[in-house]
Amino acid sequence: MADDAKIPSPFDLRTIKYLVALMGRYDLSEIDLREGDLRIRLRRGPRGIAVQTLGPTLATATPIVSPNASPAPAGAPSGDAKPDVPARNLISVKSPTPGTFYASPNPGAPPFVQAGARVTPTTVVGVIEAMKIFNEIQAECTGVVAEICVENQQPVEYGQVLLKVDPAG
Amino acid sequence: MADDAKIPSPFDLRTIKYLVALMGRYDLSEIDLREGDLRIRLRRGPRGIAVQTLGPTLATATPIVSPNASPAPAGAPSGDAKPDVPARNLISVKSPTPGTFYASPNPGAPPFVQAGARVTPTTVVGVIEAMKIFNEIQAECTGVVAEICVENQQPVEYGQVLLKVDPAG
Amino acid sequence: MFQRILVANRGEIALRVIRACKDLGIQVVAVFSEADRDAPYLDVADDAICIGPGNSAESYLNIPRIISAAEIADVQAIHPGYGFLSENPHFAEVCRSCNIEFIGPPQEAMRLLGNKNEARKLAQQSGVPVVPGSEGLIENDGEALRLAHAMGFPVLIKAAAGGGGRGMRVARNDISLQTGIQQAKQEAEKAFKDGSVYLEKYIEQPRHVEVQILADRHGNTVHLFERDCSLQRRHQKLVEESPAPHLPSDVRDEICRSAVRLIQAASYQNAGTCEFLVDKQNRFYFIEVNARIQVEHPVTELVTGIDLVREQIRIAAGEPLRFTQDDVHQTGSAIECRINAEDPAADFRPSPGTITRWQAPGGPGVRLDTHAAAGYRVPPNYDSLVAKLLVHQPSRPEALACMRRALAEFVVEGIKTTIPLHREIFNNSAFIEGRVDTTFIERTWQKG
Amino acid sequence: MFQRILVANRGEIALRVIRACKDLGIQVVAVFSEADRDAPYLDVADDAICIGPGNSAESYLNIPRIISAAEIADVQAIHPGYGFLSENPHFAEVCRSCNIEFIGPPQEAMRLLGNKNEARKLAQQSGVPVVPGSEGLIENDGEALRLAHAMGFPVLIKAAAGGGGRGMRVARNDISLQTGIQQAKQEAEKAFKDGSVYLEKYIEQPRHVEVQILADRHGNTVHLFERDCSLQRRHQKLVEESPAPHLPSDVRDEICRSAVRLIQAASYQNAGTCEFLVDKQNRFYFIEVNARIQVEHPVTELVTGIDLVREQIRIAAGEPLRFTQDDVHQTGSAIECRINAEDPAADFRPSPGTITRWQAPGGPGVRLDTHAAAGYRVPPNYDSLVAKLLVHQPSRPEALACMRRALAEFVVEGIKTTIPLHREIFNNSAFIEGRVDTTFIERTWQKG
Repeated sequence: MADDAKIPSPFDLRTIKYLVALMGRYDLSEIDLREGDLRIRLRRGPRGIAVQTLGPTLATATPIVSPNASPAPAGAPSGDAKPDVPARNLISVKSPTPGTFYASPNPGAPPFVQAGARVTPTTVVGVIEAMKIFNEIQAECTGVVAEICVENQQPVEYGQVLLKVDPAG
Repeated sequence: MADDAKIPSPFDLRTIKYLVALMGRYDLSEIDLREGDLRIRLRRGPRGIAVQTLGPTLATATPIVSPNASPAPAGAPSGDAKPDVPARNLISVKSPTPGTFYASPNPGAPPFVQAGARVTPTTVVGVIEAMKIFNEIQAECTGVVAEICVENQQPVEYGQVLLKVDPAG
Repeated sequence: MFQRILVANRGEIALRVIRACKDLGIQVVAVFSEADRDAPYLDVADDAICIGPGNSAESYLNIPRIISAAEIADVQAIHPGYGFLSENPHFAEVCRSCNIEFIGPPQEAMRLLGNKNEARKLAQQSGVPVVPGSEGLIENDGEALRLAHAMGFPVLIKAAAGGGGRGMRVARNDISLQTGIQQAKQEAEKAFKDGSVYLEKYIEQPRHVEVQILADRHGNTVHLFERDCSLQRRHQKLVEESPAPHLPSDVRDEICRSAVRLIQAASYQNAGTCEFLVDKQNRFYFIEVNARIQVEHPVTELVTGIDLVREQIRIAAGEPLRFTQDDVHQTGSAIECRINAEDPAADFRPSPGTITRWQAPGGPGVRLDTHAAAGYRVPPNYDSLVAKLLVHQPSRPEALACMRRALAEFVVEGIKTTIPLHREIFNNSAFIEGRVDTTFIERTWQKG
Repeated sequence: MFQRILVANRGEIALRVIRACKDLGIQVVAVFSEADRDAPYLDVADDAICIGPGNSAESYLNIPRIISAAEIADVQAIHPGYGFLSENPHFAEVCRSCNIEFIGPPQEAMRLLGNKNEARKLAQQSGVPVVPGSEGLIENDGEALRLAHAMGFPVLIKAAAGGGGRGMRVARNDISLQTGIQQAKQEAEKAFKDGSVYLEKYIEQPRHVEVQILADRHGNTVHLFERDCSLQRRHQKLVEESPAPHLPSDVRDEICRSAVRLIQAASYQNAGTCEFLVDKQNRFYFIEVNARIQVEHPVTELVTGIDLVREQIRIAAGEPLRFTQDDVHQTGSAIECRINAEDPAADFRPSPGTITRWQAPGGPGVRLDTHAAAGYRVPPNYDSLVAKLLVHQPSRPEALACMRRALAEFVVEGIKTTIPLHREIFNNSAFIEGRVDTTFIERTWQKG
């Protein structure tokens, strides 16, 4: 009943759900909204989606954190949010299919690549499992891995950015 | 059946009905539209609303001419349409109520005023009958009658322009 | 049957009446104030006539202008909708004196039932239970105190000419009674030019149950079952449904039969609604008759399959009802949410303005009555109702799920609406279980 | 019952399935191509997964990607909607082999009925009348000529693997028969990688009447009465209604019983439709079975009050039907207009683009199924259906009036739609009198 005992706020479940969907679909790294004494911040990175609300909506906001989300430490200083808006000079390596991303050839083995690694077009940077079939993902470009954007065994959709390569690196 | 045996045109009944309503509500004097070989022109003035369509829609267009309308002579040269867009320097005398406009005190008698007549604020320019009560309409301005915009015994709505006065005249 | 009808109203109910006329093949003329000049529903009517400026007193409440519009539009009848002039017996009388039928009850019945005291007397004569209270108006404080002690505190002070909760006061002891009566009289004097008040036993946390009636001019009167309108905020209904949850069927039958008796005793015709309070022991008490179509009428249309506005027009045209009480069935469960242009986060402050996005729900079991759309400007001049969202499903749980889905689909931007509040209501366990009363909203949301 | 379902489709039918899941309290996952990325209905789903570019072969027709999406979304069932993979037995088999239930018939029944020759044989074995024609495929011209002379010209040449009128040809004499067969074979070879064709007696100006079936996994099969879909343009349905006008009730009963017999003979489960031709003497002939939900299914939902998509899901989950044939009633009259993004004034050229104004009809008796709204961009990649406008009224004349009103209210700007054509259809006397056949549109509008 506690949830119900409030004036509905502009940040109702749907608002947050919509924002989360937006971030996912447009590959946004952070959304930060304020209205009066209410505030909501959503961040998205290797750790998945983190939802943080301050003010009356906290109770209603939490339940809709998306499956692969982990709540951010409450009141984490906003300095935490390192905006990773794709810089113009980075090349994105995207998933060719929906599936599950694997960072290493087999459990326990070291990852194919890590940030800082040099890649050539044929360098295998990961594997996508779709329908029990493992598809090797090659960099298809030359440069230095600037960032890995997905976690090991994370579900990915078509066109999702797996990692970013700095050709100038 | 003849009406039905046609490809529906962009000027269906609703389009024209909508245009007529627009003219009435915004006091437009003329609308002239062309699309390919189709054309529709609506003019509105003391004679009420005249609808004229050329091309396939003629048959469907005619029925929706508004009650107080009189069809223009088919193919009347567009020169006929004297646009009476209210000039900036004319004062509009409007109806204070829905009702029926009378141009003269009683049938057969000469009209209260005619175009060219000089009026003062207290000059009676017409009568509006509403619920069997006759309300004298006074010019409430000084000048020369530039134009009478409604016909004798024509139904008028609230705010409809009855006549226009040129204060500089 | 009429060939041409004028709708003396605006907004969703004007469109509702226009639709009913179209469905009956009747020409329909709309009237509008300058504030509604751009409303899209005016294009649906066969004709639209401007009757005045935005101020209601100069347009939708201005009898001479509406009658003149009806005369130049050459209509045979006027539908008043709800609000504005719909419950004004004088307007009904003027229409009929101009040989324009008023689509509503006889003015005599309107006058009789419009006076709460007379209506109450009539109910008692018809064997319809009423809330214990003063027989007639309160003359002085001494009488008020005697009565209050007789029926026991708390008591309710009501203005005889009041309505919609205006001029109502609860008194829980002698002092609050005396001050309350004084204030109520002043308020009523100011609001209705009639300061007379009366006393009633105050029913704690009652449910609001009302019965829809149709009566023709040939002596046929039927009820179309009940609506539960307990979900109210400051006496404004938010959610209405039929059937009323947890209402024992024998009580339902008795309430419906009582409503029919009262309507017949008042020689009432056309559509009307008898409102009752139901207490925790399912005892019911007559409150008042609404002598017009009501905002929530579609709830009844969905469960009965009968188009109430079309029936109003048929009755006004002198047609007998084409069905008997036995033909009227209550099928499935229907619920209505009133979507108002108000900001639930700011104490329901009105939120007029231009709608920039309007993503309406639809699909199976969903009905939406609205005059709004993307690009429509909600004028600040009138009440804030912009849409009525209804669902009809075989059972109440299915109706709740369907409404939850429809509310989730409904996206409105540019103005604030009560949609977020409704989303919370339909996830509230007490409401889901049907355990609500007229004080529920205040108790549940106002304290937050 | 399933906890989580994936919808392997797009547009209005994807939204329709999402709504059914929500109404059942089931979580639902949408998939989308990059061309549908901005579609508002994706927000109504609990999750939305991009499966590929706009090109259908790379997304909505791509089995591996849809299955992987289903796996990462962790769903227990997939609803295929109509079109795309809905009638692909291989897809159904793959789903089930991955322990994901395909919400549709068994693949065996799909294969059996998907082959027109097999379906025809089965119909004959079940005592269901079929159009006189070649028993099996045409081997050579000599055989074709013998058959044609036996049944009498005109005859219809059909591709065994065809559908929706593709690979169909009328032959009225020996020469057109021989050339027609040659062309039909080439066309079919190209379109379906199967050049086999067969012959049928050509029924002049027939009506298209189809019967809706529901069959559960426990041997219960019921029909939900018929739909008349005679109003077609180039074999694409424009208007559908139930009941079929002027169909004698004994013929209606016999058609419905025949459909049930055939479905049972095919060991069919879930929702399906048996299509028939009805000639001027009300003789009926089985044509084919559509082994999926159909675009026009809401017509049946309105007259029977049964939610077909919810029933599909319940059946796929193994639940028995909760009603028998005797519980299914055909109440009132329902009509559907398909609103396509096409320009009727320009030979129905597709008219994709951004919708700038969307004034939707509503009110009593109106149902609108659409994924569109003001601001929505109709992508050029897919079929042009943007809305299904339905009415349900006590009688056909009332339904016609209500549809006329709804079409008059419906304003769409930014794209061209078939709304103006529908307005003309509902003012056409032959249609109003229910005197139409599958050639009506071409005969009435194509000559103009």
